Amino acid sequence: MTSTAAVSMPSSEAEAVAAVTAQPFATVLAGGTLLVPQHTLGQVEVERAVWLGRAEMDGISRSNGRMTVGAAAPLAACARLDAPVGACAADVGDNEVKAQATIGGNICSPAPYGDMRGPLLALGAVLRWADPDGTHTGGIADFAASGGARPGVLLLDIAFAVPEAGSFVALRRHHTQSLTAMSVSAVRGADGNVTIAATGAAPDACRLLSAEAVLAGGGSIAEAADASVADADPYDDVLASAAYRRRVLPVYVGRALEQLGE
Amino acid sequence: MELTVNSVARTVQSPPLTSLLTVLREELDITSPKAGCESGGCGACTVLVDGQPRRSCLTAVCAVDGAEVTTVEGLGTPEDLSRVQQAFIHHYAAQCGFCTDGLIVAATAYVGGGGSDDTGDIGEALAGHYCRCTGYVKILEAVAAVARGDTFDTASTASSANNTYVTIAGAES
Amino acid sequence: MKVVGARLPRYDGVGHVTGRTTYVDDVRVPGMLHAAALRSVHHNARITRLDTGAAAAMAGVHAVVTHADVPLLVYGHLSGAGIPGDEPLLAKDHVRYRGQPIALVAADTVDIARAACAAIEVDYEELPALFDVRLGFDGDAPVINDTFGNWYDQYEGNLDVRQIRKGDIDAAMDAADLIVSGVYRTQSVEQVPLETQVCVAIPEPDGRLTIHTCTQAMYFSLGVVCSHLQLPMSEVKMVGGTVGGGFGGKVDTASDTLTALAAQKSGQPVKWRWTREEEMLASGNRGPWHMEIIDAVTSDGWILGRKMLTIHDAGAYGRFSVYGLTKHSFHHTGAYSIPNLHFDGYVVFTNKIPTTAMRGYGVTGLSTAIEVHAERVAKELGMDPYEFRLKNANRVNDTSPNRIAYEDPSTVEVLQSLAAATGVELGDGLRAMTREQRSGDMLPDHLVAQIGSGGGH
Amino acid sequence: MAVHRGKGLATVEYPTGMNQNGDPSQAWIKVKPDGRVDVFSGTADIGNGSKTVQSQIVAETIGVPYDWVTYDNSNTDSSPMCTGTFASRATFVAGNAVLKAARQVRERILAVASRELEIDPADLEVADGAVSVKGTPAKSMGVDEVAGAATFVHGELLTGDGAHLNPGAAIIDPTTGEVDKPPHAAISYAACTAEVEVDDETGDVRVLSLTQAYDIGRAMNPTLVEGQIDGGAVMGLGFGLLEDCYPYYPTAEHRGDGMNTYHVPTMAELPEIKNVLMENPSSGGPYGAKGIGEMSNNAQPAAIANAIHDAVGVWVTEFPITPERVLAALDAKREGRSEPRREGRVVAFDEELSINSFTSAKTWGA
Repeated sequence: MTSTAAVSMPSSEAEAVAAVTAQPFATVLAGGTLLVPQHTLGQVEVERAVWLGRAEMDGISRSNGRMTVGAAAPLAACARLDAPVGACAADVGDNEVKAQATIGGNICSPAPYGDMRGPLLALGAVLRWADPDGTHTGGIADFAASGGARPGVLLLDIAFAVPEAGSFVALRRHHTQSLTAMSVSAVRGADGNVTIAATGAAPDACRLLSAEAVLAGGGSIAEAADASVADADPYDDVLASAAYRRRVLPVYVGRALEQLGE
Repeated sequence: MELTVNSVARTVQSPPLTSLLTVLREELDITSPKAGCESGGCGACTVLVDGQPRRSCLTAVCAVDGAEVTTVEGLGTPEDLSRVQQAFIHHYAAQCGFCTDGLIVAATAYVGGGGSDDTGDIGEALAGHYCRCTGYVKILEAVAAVARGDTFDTASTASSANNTYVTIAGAES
Repeated sequence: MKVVGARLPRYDGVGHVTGRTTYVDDVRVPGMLHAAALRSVHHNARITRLDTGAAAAMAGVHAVVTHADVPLLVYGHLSGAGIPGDEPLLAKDHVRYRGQPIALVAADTVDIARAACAAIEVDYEELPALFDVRLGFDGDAPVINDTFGNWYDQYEGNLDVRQIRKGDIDAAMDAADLIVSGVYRTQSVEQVPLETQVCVAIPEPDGRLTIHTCTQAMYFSLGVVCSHLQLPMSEVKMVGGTVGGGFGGKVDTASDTLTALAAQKSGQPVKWRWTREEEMLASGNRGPWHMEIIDAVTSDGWILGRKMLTIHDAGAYGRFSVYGLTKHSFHHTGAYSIPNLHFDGYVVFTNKIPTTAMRGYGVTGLSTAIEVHAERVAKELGMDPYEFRLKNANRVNDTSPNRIAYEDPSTVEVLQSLAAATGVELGDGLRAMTREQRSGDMLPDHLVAQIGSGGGH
Repeated sequence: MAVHRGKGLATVEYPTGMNQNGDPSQAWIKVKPDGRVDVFSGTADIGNGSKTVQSQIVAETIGVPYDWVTYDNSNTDSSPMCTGTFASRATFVAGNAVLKAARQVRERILAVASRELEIDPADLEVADGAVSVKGTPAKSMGVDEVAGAATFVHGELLTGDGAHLNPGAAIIDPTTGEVDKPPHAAISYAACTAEVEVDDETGDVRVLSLTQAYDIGRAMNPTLVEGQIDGGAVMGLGFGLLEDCYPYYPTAEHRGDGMNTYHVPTMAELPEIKNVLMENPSSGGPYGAKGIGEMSNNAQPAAIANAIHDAVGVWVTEFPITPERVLAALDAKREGRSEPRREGRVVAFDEELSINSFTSAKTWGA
């Protein structure tokens, strides 16, 4: 597609917010790994775009036990973080794609993309985003409830408490480009509580609260794994059937918890 | 926008969201990056952007304004092949040739970055590049040979270590 | 011999590694238009209205090609072999698979061509679709193919089945110690060449057409194009020979013919390059095979006879499927000598993409079925898998299902080589076996009658 | 979790050339005044190396260096008819056409050289671009000189044409399938062992190695043969485990439309591949060649299926062997539902998949 959409190139977060939220609302171009091909193939219309590559929004910093990741941080950089975020980022695409795709772009991409929503949900990550009404903070679900990614909205950064331990396992073909059919992220916080989230077990990333409750009540990994099915709403897609997802979710929950050292 | 493509300064007129692949192929007539999938899935369009391998189909040209872009045409000529190009000939790493340009670009970055001759390392670096012809065996051998520092005779090809030959009884000539 | 047998580099190797090899998408022609296709969104539907007026009137659109523009709409890939054609080049009043082309638009840019496709007005009356070949024979199944019905019915002798009959299958079943049956179902596979289907067609000043093609078979494609366009072969020049991967998927030539029509109609050069999505979802692929095998075996490991039912899922149209099934029937004993045979094979139509050639056409799924079945039989007999295979392996002058004597079979030798390469210890008797004509213990009574006179291949 | 290892075997055979034959290839050759050889053939190179192999056949047959040969398959105006590159026919059938054309060229070179050297052509030979007297190698003239003499002294064109057609086999008897002549140009044979690892909790299968033995006829270029066989092995792995246009076959829902949803093998699942290449020259192929391009993806799927059975004791007979199918089979085994029906002499597997379970319109059985 050779649309003549103008692209502005802000050189700071503030400029980026101003550019995205100005009328007409702009589409955010970060790594471009989804937007550019869609644009080439005429699957998306872009009136105006804002490229984040020079907005200095790709920092990753840690302070007071909290990690803050700029929305434009490439997955290759995120892959160097501890599990579950690092392991999940490492699982997306090949090295060339990882070098280009950003964590913010991933979060904003619809299923079956958007793997990073799983670990971030388990971590209880706080997203910070801007829209014409100002700057907002909230969890993954809050961001989605606000309408999620769309022209005029700019995800700024993602922050989470560095967990005591984290783990990530994925159901995917051992295949470089295969999309992940299902993944389980588990986190043990400083308080010792374990939180678990999955992608691919339901139409969008979800917490596995029943499994968490079993663990909190002193149950075993196996009991927690079995309980996880109650939180699933599996579906058929090109990657796996609903029946298979339901069947192996406990296996992957079990493996994530084993890895966590529960 | 301004690009340096294979050491030549080029001015680009395409709109800013145009993919680098489209700019290279359709505006600048540099046809070695291939439109294998145009979605980042196959690696046939990989080029070097400031020395790093990038999928040109995923890259908006505005994001590389001012950058130095190298395609396989810029790595060597028929008269002066690069070592990776020589290795691909000598180790028979190209069959139909359609994935070859992207692979050579990515392999050049791998070796140039000090990559080892370990097959696992090479596989991890290049695994996003599809080849439907070769089964990858000879591609991995070619890249490992460059990493090892081999020199290459491009007038002949090498057998892989994985092959042995026998002649059926009674058919010796 | 010095050149033959030498490890010479590829003839085109330098071009391949320097980006100089010219594939069809690399051909540059001044004034070239770009094409896009309108394809069916339904698996099975009547087209009740097709209006291209708005699309044709769009700025930048130079030609909209529909069925009405094709001089000979239906031409079969195997028409030269006497098999009737059944597939329209562009759908006329019925679409029989999702992705079936209905129109091709040539425009200044591919974006305009795509927009024009979206502006073509099509009304459908959707019909029930059939996907499972096992249901195709049912009386109440939707009728898939106008020419043949639900399965191909024009084999020699007006049979609706490809048959092999050899020896006496009933006697073999009677004599068997064990009768082992199994069902094997292999899938549809896309060839996935890295180069998608692509064509550049150029109307020349002298009235000829030059067609830059990615076909695996220039002369076959020339014949197909000239038939649809009703032109003598002298009026079309196919330019090609350099293909970015084919694996069987570039023997179909619909892209050449349609691009040529668009070039003729617009009077300008036209390029049509399929997107990866089109290649995956609408190009002909390897067809699924449903195979049921019943082997009659003795407790000491001889295969006395085989009954086999094969149903090939052709998709919506025949293309090469009858050829594929016949080849399949000729090889349905695999690497073994089986003297008593009863084979029935059907080409059944479904509302899926018409299937076409792919590497190992007609045999890949068959080999898969035969060899899993062989392993099962050996296990049921408690017999070593090498011993079972070597014993039944075809040998010089054993005969194939169609009575051709094997000239230089090497099943015995490749198995022995493989055993050696994998550290499998074969017993003395198995190590000493050769492919030579059967005699002694290797020529039991049931195999005597099937020995041929030799001289075949 | 337990990961189980297993090994499986498969043996295959495959014909060279089009089924039922009747697929012609033609070629012609001309020699330039400096002895360089131009070959015109309509055989597409789809990566298989037909340009290379046919050029080798021509160089060998005429007796000139490989780099004297140009090969033009670029268009149908200059090249004669070739049925195409499929059916493993490019080396055997089209190779025979260039072989015959090259033989003619060689005869004409000898005829002109005979006049130049005043020696009977039967006493001459051509090798390495020179015509020499048998037994007296010192007495010779270059093929370039012969070509120059043909052009400028004798007023002749050194040329050759060749065609190859295995006569088409009709199916003589529609009832029995008996044919009147061989329906193939040659047959080749191969065997393969797969070694796999199966995860019994998820059904995930990984192929660790493929070891293969191939009857290759005669290798025109061994490196190219290896390339075909390696590539076929990986394609066979894809067929066995990964690839499916209709993941919910027979329904047509949820199709993979790109590289991340349709699973062509990548380097990530490349097993160790080892090949034994056996020369077993065919009687009709150029220099004993057979076609092995296609058959090279036929043995792996069954070898993998058999290896899975060896590892975990289940048969999966619907392909590809996805983790879902393996796990379903393992569940059936755990629940005692995996045994075939055994009645007397009869052992019936997979009855739930049989057409008998779907319709009474087509009856089928022993």
